Amino acid sequence: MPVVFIPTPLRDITAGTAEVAVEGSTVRAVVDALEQRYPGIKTRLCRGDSLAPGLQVSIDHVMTTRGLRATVRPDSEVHFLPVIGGGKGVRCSGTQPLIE
Amino acid sequence: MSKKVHVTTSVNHEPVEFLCEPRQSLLEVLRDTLRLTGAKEGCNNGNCGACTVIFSGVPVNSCLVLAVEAEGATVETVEGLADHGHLHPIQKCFLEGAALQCGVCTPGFLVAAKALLDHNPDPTEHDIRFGLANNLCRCTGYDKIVKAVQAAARELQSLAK
Amino acid sequence: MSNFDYAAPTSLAQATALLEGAHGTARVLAGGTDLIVQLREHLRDADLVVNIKKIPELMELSYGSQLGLRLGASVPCYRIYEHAEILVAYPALADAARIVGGWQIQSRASVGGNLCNSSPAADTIPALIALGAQCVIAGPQGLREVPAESFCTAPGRNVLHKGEILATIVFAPPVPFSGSAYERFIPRNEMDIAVAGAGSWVKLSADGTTIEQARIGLAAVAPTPLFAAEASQWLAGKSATDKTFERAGEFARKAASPISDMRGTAEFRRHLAGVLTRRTLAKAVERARG
Amino acid sequence: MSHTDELYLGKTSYQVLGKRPVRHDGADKVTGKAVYAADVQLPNMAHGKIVRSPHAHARIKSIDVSEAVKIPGVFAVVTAADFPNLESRSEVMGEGGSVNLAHMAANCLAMGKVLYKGHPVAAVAAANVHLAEEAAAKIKVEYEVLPSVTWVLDAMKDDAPLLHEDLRTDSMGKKGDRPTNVALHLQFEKGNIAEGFQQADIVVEREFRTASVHQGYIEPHATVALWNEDNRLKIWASTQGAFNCRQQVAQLLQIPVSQCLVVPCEIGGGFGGKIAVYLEPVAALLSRKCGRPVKLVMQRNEVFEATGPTPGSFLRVKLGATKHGKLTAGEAWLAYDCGAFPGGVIAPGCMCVFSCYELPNARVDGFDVLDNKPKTQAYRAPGATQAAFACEQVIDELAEALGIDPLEFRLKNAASEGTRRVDGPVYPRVGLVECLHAAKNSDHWKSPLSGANRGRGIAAGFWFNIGLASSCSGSVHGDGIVTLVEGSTDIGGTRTSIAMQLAETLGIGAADVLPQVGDTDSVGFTFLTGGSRTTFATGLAAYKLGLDLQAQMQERAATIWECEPAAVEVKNGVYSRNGQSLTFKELAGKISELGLDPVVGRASVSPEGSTNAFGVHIADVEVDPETGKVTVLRYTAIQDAGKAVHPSYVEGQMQGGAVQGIGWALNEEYFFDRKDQMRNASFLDYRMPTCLDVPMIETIIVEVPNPSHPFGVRGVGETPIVAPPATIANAIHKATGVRMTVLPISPPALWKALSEKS
Repeated sequence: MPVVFIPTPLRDITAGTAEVAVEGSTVRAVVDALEQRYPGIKTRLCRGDSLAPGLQVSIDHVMTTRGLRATVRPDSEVHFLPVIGGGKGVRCSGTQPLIE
Repeated sequence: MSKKVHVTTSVNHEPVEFLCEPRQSLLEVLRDTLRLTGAKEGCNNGNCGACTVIFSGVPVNSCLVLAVEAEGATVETVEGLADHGHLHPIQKCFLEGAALQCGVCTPGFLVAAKALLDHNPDPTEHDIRFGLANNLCRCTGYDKIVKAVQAAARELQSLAK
Repeated sequence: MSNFDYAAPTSLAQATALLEGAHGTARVLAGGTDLIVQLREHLRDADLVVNIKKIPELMELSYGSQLGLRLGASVPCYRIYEHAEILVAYPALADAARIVGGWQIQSRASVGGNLCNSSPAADTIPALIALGAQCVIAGPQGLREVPAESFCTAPGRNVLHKGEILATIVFAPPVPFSGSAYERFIPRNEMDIAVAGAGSWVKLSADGTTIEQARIGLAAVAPTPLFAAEASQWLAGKSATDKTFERAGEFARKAASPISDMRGTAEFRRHLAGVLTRRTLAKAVERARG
Repeated sequence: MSHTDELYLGKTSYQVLGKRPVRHDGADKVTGKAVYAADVQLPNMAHGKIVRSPHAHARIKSIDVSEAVKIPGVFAVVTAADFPNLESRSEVMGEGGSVNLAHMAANCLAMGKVLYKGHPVAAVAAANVHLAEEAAAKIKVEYEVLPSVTWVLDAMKDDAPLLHEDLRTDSMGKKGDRPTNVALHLQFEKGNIAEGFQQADIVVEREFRTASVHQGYIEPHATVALWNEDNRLKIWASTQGAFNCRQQVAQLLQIPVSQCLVVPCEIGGGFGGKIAVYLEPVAALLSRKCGRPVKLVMQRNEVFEATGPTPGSFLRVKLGATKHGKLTAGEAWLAYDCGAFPGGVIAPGCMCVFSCYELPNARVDGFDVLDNKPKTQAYRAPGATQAAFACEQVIDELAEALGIDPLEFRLKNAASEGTRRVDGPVYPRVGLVECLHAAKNSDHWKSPLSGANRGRGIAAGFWFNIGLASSCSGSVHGDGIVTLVEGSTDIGGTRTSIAMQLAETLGIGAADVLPQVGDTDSVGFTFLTGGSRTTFATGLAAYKLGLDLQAQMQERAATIWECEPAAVEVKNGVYSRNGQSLTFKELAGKISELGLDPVVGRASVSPEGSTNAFGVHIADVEVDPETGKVTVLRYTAIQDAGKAVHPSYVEGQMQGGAVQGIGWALNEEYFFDRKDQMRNASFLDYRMPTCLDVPMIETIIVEVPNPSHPFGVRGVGETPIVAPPATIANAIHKATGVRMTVLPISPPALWKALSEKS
């Protein structure tokens, strides 16, 4: 099972547990599985159907741009991290429609 | 708007006339009126040297010269450095020595370096650093600029022989 | 920048007439390295700007071992330190002229302009004070002379009245066994305004052991460039030793009444006044000994 | 990576990479022809001026523009009221981030309150810049002045003046319950620090403070906007990212992105400070109002007072080690200010503070704090330099206390492949150990330093490289020259480093590629030039473009030789099939001669995996004990570049970053008076290093290939600024015995410390 590293500020929900193994082949599935075990954790990680603003996900130590859609292997390690980079300040994907 | 003054001068060895307000700087007229935008405005108060031109034989910050003062003077800008399609040795050495990154301070450095080498053909590293201290560069750390001026000095001296 | 009228007279008489007859504020443009910035940043205003670089005597630089130095008020700094005889006769003046801004500034800025801008931190004024320079002022009523240390009256203010122009700065011929030096402290090695500055002039006994006369000028430690009278007088008759220079530094420290600002604290400036006085005295003595 | 990538990975000999060709844009830049934003001149162009707040914090009671608009030659005046209402969509979601639109707009033109001196309040467009300035002076703004704060710890106090009454501290989705200036509380924990510190034989804890500093690019912000009659908005900008600029402008003005075209001009330096828009939306509003192109150019004091400084910061760092010199635990508490609006660089600060070391137990707390300064922006490895200033001095102190050579101590604890960072992820192959060995073997480190008041310091630095999207396209001309259009704005010669990667892939010369930076209409989306990503990510796109062009050339060759493309062999730019062969140029000639389909290729990438770049710096300094003035006698920068595409420009990045860092260490700072007004908003008093203030900067490039790039390229732009302040501080300690924990280490500060010591 993929192992999720619980961000320190969320360990109030997991009663201090730092690493949790849950089923799931995508980040979305993993988050839903987490929510099953620790109700309330999803609203801390997500905004609607995507990652919360300012968060990015790292799978097996590689930062992915695919957010909740990223795939996870059974032996994967999943980290939720703040965005970084010299480009910090305004980060946006050009592929997204701006005006709904 | 107040009355303009007629100025007759020489820019890059060609006679030039223009009208300007007394408050306009030489830099402003070079860039906006004569469309010679090689000289850059980095600070507009004489501290960065990006607007350096040679004014009647000496290097000046063109932001600290009133355009009206150009009456009867001679002005040399970066646009006048290359000779009929041939780069000046200082320009060549800056290119080959990667002595520029963003390039915005480069015109000022090139003009100041020309003034320096015209004045002192065989400068020490300290002479170069002292002579170029009125020109700020934020990209290169100056290392490659100083080396390019040293290389240009060598090249100019061998050409002189 | 607000707009203004511009004139470039070719004689002192025309210039003083223009200044006296001006409606509103008339400003004199020498090198312009201070004035143009001040007009642009609305620190000063002008209805008329008078360029005095077309007036021959104001661009005059003449030196004779018997006559001394006559320095026109508009002579740019680079002409001073490129003058071989001045380097020998008035080294403190050359020291200062060489560090007013960078080369591009020195191509335009003049010692006269530095005086008339009357900044407490002006680099050339302590050198003028140390060298006992006289300021020749031309006005509607003719010429008058003012010693350099009396020229500035407050930050940015001086003794010039409406219609008056600083014409020439006069230096007495160098006396034997004399030497001078100017040093300032700045955080960088160029381009900064002095945090503090000191200019020293000494005349030694023929054997070079005793200071017969001395004059010390200080910058950026008072509302105006300062003549350190007490220190200067105390030095007369003292032996030219490090101990003496150190003691003179203490007098200079006492004479200082600096302020704290972004360029340095009052405490630091007072300390520097002592250090720089000591250092420039040592250098002046060394030069006096040749 | 596709299977073809492995062809190149780990390859040690290249035809083009590692050579030093003259940059393609060089001639324009040494002759004054290169066009920067302020050089753009359009017919009928109006010139603008911004009206700015004279107060650090005040409520705007009224704005009266009536006098200004009366002046003949004044065309338009705008205020915040001219922005569309953005309250409804304050949050823009985007991969890996978000930005509060209302805040972004309020930073361009203040809404209700001004939050720092220089905060824009209104803007005017007129016939010339002098007239615009006169009109701006006629705009009357009535203020109710409020108490202000500019030091991060003061801003955190319960009774501090509040910038945004509605702000609550966010701790990963959990909101605080009271109004505050603390926008964000981050936390990272690894292992068990209590146990870790118990295992330690020695523990050192110190506090550090750093002043705000500015990126200091020589070109002030400038733009020209033309809102055309066809409703198309065209913007000439000085920006690190044409697409990011377009996106911000479109969002602020609530127009579709495609309605806006951004032309990236040559850019006179950015260092992270030319990402957020300041002038562009305002120029656009003015242009729409007056129906003319409008140019806005900042004066230098506006650049200092109203654009991105890097955070002022307070840091507490505690490290423990065994007597054998092994680190056992680390704890850090970081507070960085973010200026007038939330969203500073505290996160990378926290992630970098211990990133150079194998630390079994660690905890980091970080706070993003508002105060009355301009909104902070990225500055070259944002947040990392302050963190290294603190951590690398504590490391030095530990080494000294243990009697271990500071370089050896770092080697004993250096992060390497497999090291788990405090924020969780594990390093792939990284080059810190190799950099430390290079330092150890350097002529600088081996040469003895003698003389009074002299000392040698060393420090390590770390920064990430981000990935994200890059695009490029190319076409092969009849003479075999390849045009490359790429989307990364070129601040320091990246056109060439990207073109060289295309040339290497195609087996042609660097001069056979003509690179150009496309505008937002002519090239695919490319994320901004920042995060040390351009040579890495856009270079990867150029490599993929090369594979695409090569496959098409292969196919055309097959048509010529009447065989299957697979039967055509390609090696180092030569296409051959049993005996007959054509060089790239010959084949290109044949293709146009025979009128075959032109060869036009494209590539877009969004490389996953931000890689990591480490550096080690060595400095020799001499201190004048009477004045506290520090002279840098000798300086060496060592860095892992993965593969140095154009070594001259890699060295240039290392040298430039080192000198910026030296300025940060010794003199640069925002100097505020009691009214929180910046008193040194000029190059004269801000005091960036001149060439007379620094020695030659020696460089040693280490090459540990990046496993996530076909040529092993790592970004090099940002790491060089991380180590210098710590390196200088460590050298000063060696020279004087004094530990300087506050930046800048200015002469009065060091003189005071020295006099207190004696």
